[in-house]
Amino acid sequence: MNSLSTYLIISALLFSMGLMGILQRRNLIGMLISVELLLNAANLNFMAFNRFLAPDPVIGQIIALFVMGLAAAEAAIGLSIILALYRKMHSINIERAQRLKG
Amino acid sequence: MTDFMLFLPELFFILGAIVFFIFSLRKKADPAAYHKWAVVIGAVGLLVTVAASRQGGMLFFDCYRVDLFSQVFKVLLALGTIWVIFSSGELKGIDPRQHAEYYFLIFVCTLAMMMLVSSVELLTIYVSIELSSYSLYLLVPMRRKADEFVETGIKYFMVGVTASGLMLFGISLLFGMAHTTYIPQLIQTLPGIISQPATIIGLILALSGFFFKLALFPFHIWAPDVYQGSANQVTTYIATASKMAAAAMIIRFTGLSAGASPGMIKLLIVLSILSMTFGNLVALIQKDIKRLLAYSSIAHAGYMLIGILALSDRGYASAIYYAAAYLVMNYSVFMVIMKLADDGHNLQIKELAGLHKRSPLLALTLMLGLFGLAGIPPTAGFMGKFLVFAAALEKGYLFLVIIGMINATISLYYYLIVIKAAYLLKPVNELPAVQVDFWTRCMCVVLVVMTIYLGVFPDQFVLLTEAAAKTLF
Amino acid sequence: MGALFHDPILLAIVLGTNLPFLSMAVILLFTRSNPKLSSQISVGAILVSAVSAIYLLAKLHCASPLQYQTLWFSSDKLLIAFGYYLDPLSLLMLTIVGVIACLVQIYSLGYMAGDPGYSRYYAFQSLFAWAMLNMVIAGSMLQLFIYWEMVGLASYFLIGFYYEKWSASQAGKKAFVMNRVGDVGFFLGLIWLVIGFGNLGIPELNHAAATQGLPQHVLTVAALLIFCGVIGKSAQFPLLTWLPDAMEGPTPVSALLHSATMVAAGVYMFSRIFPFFSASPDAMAVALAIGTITMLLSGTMAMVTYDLKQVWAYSTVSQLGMMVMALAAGGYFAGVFHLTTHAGFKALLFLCSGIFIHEFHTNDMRIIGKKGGRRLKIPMACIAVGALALSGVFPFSGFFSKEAILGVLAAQPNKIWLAAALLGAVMTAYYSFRLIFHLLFPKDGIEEKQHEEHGHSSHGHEEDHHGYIFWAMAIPVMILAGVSLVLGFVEHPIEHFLIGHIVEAHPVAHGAEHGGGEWLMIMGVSAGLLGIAVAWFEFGRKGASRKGFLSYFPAVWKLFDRRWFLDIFYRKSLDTFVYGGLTSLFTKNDRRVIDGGIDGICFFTEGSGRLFSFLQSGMLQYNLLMMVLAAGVAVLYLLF
Amino acid sequence: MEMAGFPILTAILSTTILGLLIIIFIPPEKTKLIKQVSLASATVGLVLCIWLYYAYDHQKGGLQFVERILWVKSLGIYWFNGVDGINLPMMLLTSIVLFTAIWTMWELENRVKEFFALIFLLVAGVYGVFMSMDLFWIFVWYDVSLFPMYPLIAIWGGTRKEYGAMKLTLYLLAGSALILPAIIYLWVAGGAHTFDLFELQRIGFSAFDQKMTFIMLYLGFGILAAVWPFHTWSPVGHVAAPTAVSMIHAGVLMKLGAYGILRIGMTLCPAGAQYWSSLMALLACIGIVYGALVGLAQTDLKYVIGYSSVSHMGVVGLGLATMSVNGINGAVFQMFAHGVMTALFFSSVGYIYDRTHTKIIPELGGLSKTMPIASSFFIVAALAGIGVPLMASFWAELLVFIAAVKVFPVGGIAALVGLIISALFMLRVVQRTFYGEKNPKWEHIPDVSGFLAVPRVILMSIILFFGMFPKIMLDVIQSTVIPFVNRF
Repeated sequence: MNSLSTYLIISALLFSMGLMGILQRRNLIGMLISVELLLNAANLNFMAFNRFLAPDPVIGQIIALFVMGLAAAEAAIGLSIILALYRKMHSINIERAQRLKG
Repeated sequence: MTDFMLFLPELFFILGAIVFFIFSLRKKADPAAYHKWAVVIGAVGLLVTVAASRQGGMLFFDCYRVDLFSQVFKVLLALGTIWVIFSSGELKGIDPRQHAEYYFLIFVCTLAMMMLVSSVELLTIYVSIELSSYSLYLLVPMRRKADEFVETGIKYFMVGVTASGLMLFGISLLFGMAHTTYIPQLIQTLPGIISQPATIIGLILALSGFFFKLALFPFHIWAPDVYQGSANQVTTYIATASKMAAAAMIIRFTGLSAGASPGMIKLLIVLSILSMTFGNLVALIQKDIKRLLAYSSIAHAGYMLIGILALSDRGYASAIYYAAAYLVMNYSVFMVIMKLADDGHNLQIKELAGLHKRSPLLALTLMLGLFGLAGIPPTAGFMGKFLVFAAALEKGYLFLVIIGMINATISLYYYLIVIKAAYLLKPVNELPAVQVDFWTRCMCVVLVVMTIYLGVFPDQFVLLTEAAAKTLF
Repeated sequence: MGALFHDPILLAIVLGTNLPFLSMAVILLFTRSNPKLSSQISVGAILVSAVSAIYLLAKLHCASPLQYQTLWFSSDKLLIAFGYYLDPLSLLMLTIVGVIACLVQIYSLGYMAGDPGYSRYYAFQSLFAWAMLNMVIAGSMLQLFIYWEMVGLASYFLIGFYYEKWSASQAGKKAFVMNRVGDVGFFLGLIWLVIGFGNLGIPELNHAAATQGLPQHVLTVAALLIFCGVIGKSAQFPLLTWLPDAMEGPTPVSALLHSATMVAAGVYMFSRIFPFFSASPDAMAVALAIGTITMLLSGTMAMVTYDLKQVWAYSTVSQLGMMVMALAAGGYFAGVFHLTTHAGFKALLFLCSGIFIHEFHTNDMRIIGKKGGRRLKIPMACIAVGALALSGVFPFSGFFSKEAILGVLAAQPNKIWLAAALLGAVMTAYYSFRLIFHLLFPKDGIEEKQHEEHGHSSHGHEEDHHGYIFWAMAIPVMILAGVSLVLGFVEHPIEHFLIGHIVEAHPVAHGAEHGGGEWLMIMGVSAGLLGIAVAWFEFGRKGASRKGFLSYFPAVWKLFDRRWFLDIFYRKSLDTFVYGGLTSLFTKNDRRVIDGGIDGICFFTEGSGRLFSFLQSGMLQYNLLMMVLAAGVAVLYLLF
Repeated sequence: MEMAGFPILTAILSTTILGLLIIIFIPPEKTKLIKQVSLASATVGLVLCIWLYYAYDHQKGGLQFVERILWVKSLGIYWFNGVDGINLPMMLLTSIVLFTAIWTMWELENRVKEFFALIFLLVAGVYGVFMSMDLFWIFVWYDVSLFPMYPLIAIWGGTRKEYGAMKLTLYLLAGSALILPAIIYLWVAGGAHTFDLFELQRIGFSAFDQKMTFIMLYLGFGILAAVWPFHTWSPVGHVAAPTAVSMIHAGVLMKLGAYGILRIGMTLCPAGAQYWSSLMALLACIGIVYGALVGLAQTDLKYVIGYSSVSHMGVVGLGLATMSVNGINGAVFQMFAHGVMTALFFSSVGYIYDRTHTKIIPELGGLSKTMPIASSFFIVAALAGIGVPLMASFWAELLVFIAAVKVFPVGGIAALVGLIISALFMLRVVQRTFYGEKNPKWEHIPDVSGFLAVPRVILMSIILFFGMFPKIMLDVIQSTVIPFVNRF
């Protein structure tokens, strides 16, 4: 259970789930959370690689820290935009946002 | 101290951002004053950037490289920024109360992009991208009284974060395979691991993020909506300054990744063809000028890629040249749009009717800009295309070049439609002449002269771009 | 330049041939609005030409051929010379053209008086005179061709002189295009010669042909092609129908261009390079056949028409056919001599007819006769002289030349040509006297009242009946009649003049002249008399039916009247193949296939734009899916 | 850096650029002044070109009045101009047509400033193509000369102007989509990284390279030269264009195509030209006959002339295809002759159209009565079009056909047959437009005034002058063509 491939498989699963979520969830909040899953998958990768393959310097961990920070900012921005959208559309369903096309 | 000098342009823009951050805290908004401040800061920023353009060195544990390549792009970024700020005098598309924030975000975004063009480390790149993206995510939905475009912000955000998520995942895989995040080291290790599936997935995913920034087909989906949906000035910013950063990043990263794999080059060729063709074809049927320009930008990304995928110094140089020319021409067009739609609405093609009477100078600027985009000599756009094609043909991509030329012909059609509107169509009801102030006149003349000068006397600039390309790796 | 003034001969040539051009330019550019001055300039110029022609004839008649030459331009190995070649033949022709053109222009002073296009008329006359005179003395075939075309151009303008009349402009066009058909052959022949021989100088050609310096295949093909030019210009079968239509032009034009000189240019060209032609027996055989067919065909047409000018037009074609026959049979002198005499009497006939037409404002011989044509004594007498000459009655000029031709044909091994020529002679006499008798003895006598009516209907002209206008017309006619009377008696001097030089080149031509005997003369004369007798029986004698024997065969009549359906054939084939076929096909192809294809490409491009725009659907997640899929495909592509 | 004396070619080019700049700074209301400035600058160009023609030493031959400066070092682009026997007649033609076209447009009232400015831009491109000996500049000028066509037709045009303008512009620029790759390909294949035509000429390109680039150049330039089946833009464009633009377009611009084939294609890829010569000849012959036949069915005067241009440009193509001295001499001469002739055509049609506001043949008719002078201009042009001797085009056709019958007997003969048809259709037009009963509708129309007759008389005189003294032109052409052909 301590091998690299385990982590990689988990991160791949997280990544796929995130991707599926982004593509399938019609709820904007849901999509946002799915994006976080993507980031977490990447984070897990960084950590795992750092642990097993490139322990010195601990760049993987640093990246993971950065990503967590950025993900928080991202969520904040996302939520604020969703909020603004909700005020105008009274819905956070992505299917409602289909005006611009072609 | 020298480090400080190397970082001077960025520092200056940080300063600008701080100034406007302070302004944004004030209760009473004073848009006119903000604009003056912004122009001054932006202009000084440009001067500083130009002054720093011959600097060279490494910073921040070698994550940050200042060389001719990065400095050229920083100058372009500063130029694009000051131009956008210059045109923000009548910023009707955004609530006056938010003007300070607008300038703040512009400065932050420019800063982020300046960092981006200098970064040679994956984490730095990622952080810079995110910083610039977040600014844009906020700038795009700032538009007021635009209920029909309300979905723009969320779409841009969603696509953006997805792309960056993919990119990050890709970077993580690359890190895992190459055990490093430094690009110079990556270049050395990559050829050995290029055939590994994980490397491939990593590369593709990372590239997706960059292609997203450049709006290359099929990562372009945000472009038309964002161009159409954001305030004119913001669109201009995205179309000019932000494109420069994306171009720089693509040049750096694509050159790195494709050099190792012939398959990758084929992929890039396909992408470039698809991008050109898709962009031009869909642009044919657009009515809204900004949306049309969005599709045209997709096509131009394809042209730029032609130069890059030649993977030669000449190719990178041509892409830099192309980017610079694109900045000038695109801004020419957008400036006219902003001037005409000074109440901040979205300009339709048919609204241009009678422009040649209302303001011959603007009409001329628009025409030259569009001809430049279409790649008609003796404009800068032609020279850019010429260099790009020359670089590609040097590598034997005759077929690609012919497709590129055919696309240029197709693109001419919709540019001509816009020109036709400006020069031929009779307006339905007579509109008054456009008031063009002195500075705008000067700007028009500068743009016209630049467009032609870059096209007719390209010698110095070609040498400069070639020198810049040489410092790339 | 200096040579021009030190050499009176060259001066005469240059002045004589180019003054008319100057006069044309002056008229068109400056004196358009002053008809009187224009006509004076033109007549003055042509007088100088005529005088210089006579001067040249007198001066050079016993000298050896004279050649002036200068390089016009060169391209690669091709050297195009500009020059003059004066041999007896060209001197003779120069004189004929100069004199007749001069007479016709004088005649036109009367005939065209009062016409709104008076100045224009003289300008074109001058153009014609310039081109024709230059053509005659041209030193090379290319130069000849150039002026040949210019002559055709003048003919086009003069036929279409009354351009308000649709039929006139139509006739002009027809003449030009039909000539063009022949000329393209001619042109091709010249090109063929340039390629095969490299030199187009007339003496050089003749010399090379006579000394077998030309390969036989080049020669025959070139000769046949060049003969196409003769067919076009001299209205030989199958391009003969333009000439009758050309009678739409003013009558003096018909006299000058379309009988005496221009149409004879074909025959002239034939004789000009006679040695060249005669070096190719095949070409000569074809020419002989074509001449014969032309002569017979047009003879039949002349027998049924009532139009005065048409009769002479068909007759011209027929006589031209005869000349071609003579030349093709090797009768150099006979052909040229007939050309000379024909020029005289045919001009005479046309000019006389012109007086009638001018007087009675109709071309129909029956009406003219009825209205009292015979009262105009001078023209009536002159036209009779002309008709007698045409029919080959002794002692008129036609007799001598026709005898010469018969003599040549009789020397041919195959006697069918002689028979054909005799048949032609019968027809000639028949149709000319059919006309004469129509004028002299109209069916129901002369209408008495016509004079008064006439006086009302056309004012102005009658007062001048015996004034300036009438005499301007009558004097040239009388001169020509005189010429027709005496020309025959100078046969031998002319023969000596012409043959004296040609003998060296081609001895056979001379021998043929003397093949005839007494019986031939009898046959020739009796053929003419037979024709006249038939005409007398049918139209002249009291109580004659005045219908002509052909009216008993309506089908034949119709065939002759419709010109053997040649015109209809051309019209139909032009309509079917060119207008209806190729043109409309190509036009449709242009609009539908080529243009349609291009528009289709544009349409397709725009359509695919629309199609692709569906990729940019409003639904965010589809777009994201596309993005992810693209990345996936890329990965798959690189993996495998 | 070679600069032999005064840079007269650059001076000629700058007459147009200066004219353009001056016009830009004249207020649009001063139309008279604009016209005067235009005419003055065109006159200077004309005088310089005539002087150039006079000063060219055809005994010596070769490239003269050379100007050569390195322009873009890293790409090997030179500002390299010079004249030889091929482009000298073209320069002369351009100056003549520009001069007469500007004079012809003297009565223009609508957006005068822009019109003349664009005309000068267009002609600057044309001069540039003709004088430049650097592939890059040839292409640049080529495109510069094309795109002003769009506004010129779309603003001041007539029938279906927007369609015609768009079609023409896109079509021609699609042609340049093939030219640019070919030029760059040669640059790459040469290996020397130079666009200097003469340096490239010294490099022997491989047979494959020659074949491929030649066909690209041929198709690309062929579109502008109205090679069948890429000719349809030409009639449509002519019909839509205003008079002066038609004159310049048919008179000069179409020559750019043939010139490009000759100057770039045949100079750099002789083996390629040899390889494709039968195709060239075939298309040219089809063009000659086809153009004439389609011209027969047209009812619009300008369409007729447009198709006659297709036919005449076929003669040029045929001449080039023969790759012989006579053929190329004839082709270059024909370019000149056709340029002048067609300018005369369009200027006389332009007059008729300005006055009657129609160019539909059945609506006209009998014009000879009301405007004899205007009609005679057209008739002279028609005669030149038919190839009547003593008009310049006769000699050109003679030379081309001599060469063509030798090299391509069947094609040459077929093309000769086209001459019959062209006679038929020219005369048909003349008859229907100018002859026949006079039309009361046009009775009030004045004939060409003396002032407006001047440009037409100039054109007419040039046709006749070179028809009578072809040596003056052929000596010049030949001085270059003979060494040119010897390289094949």
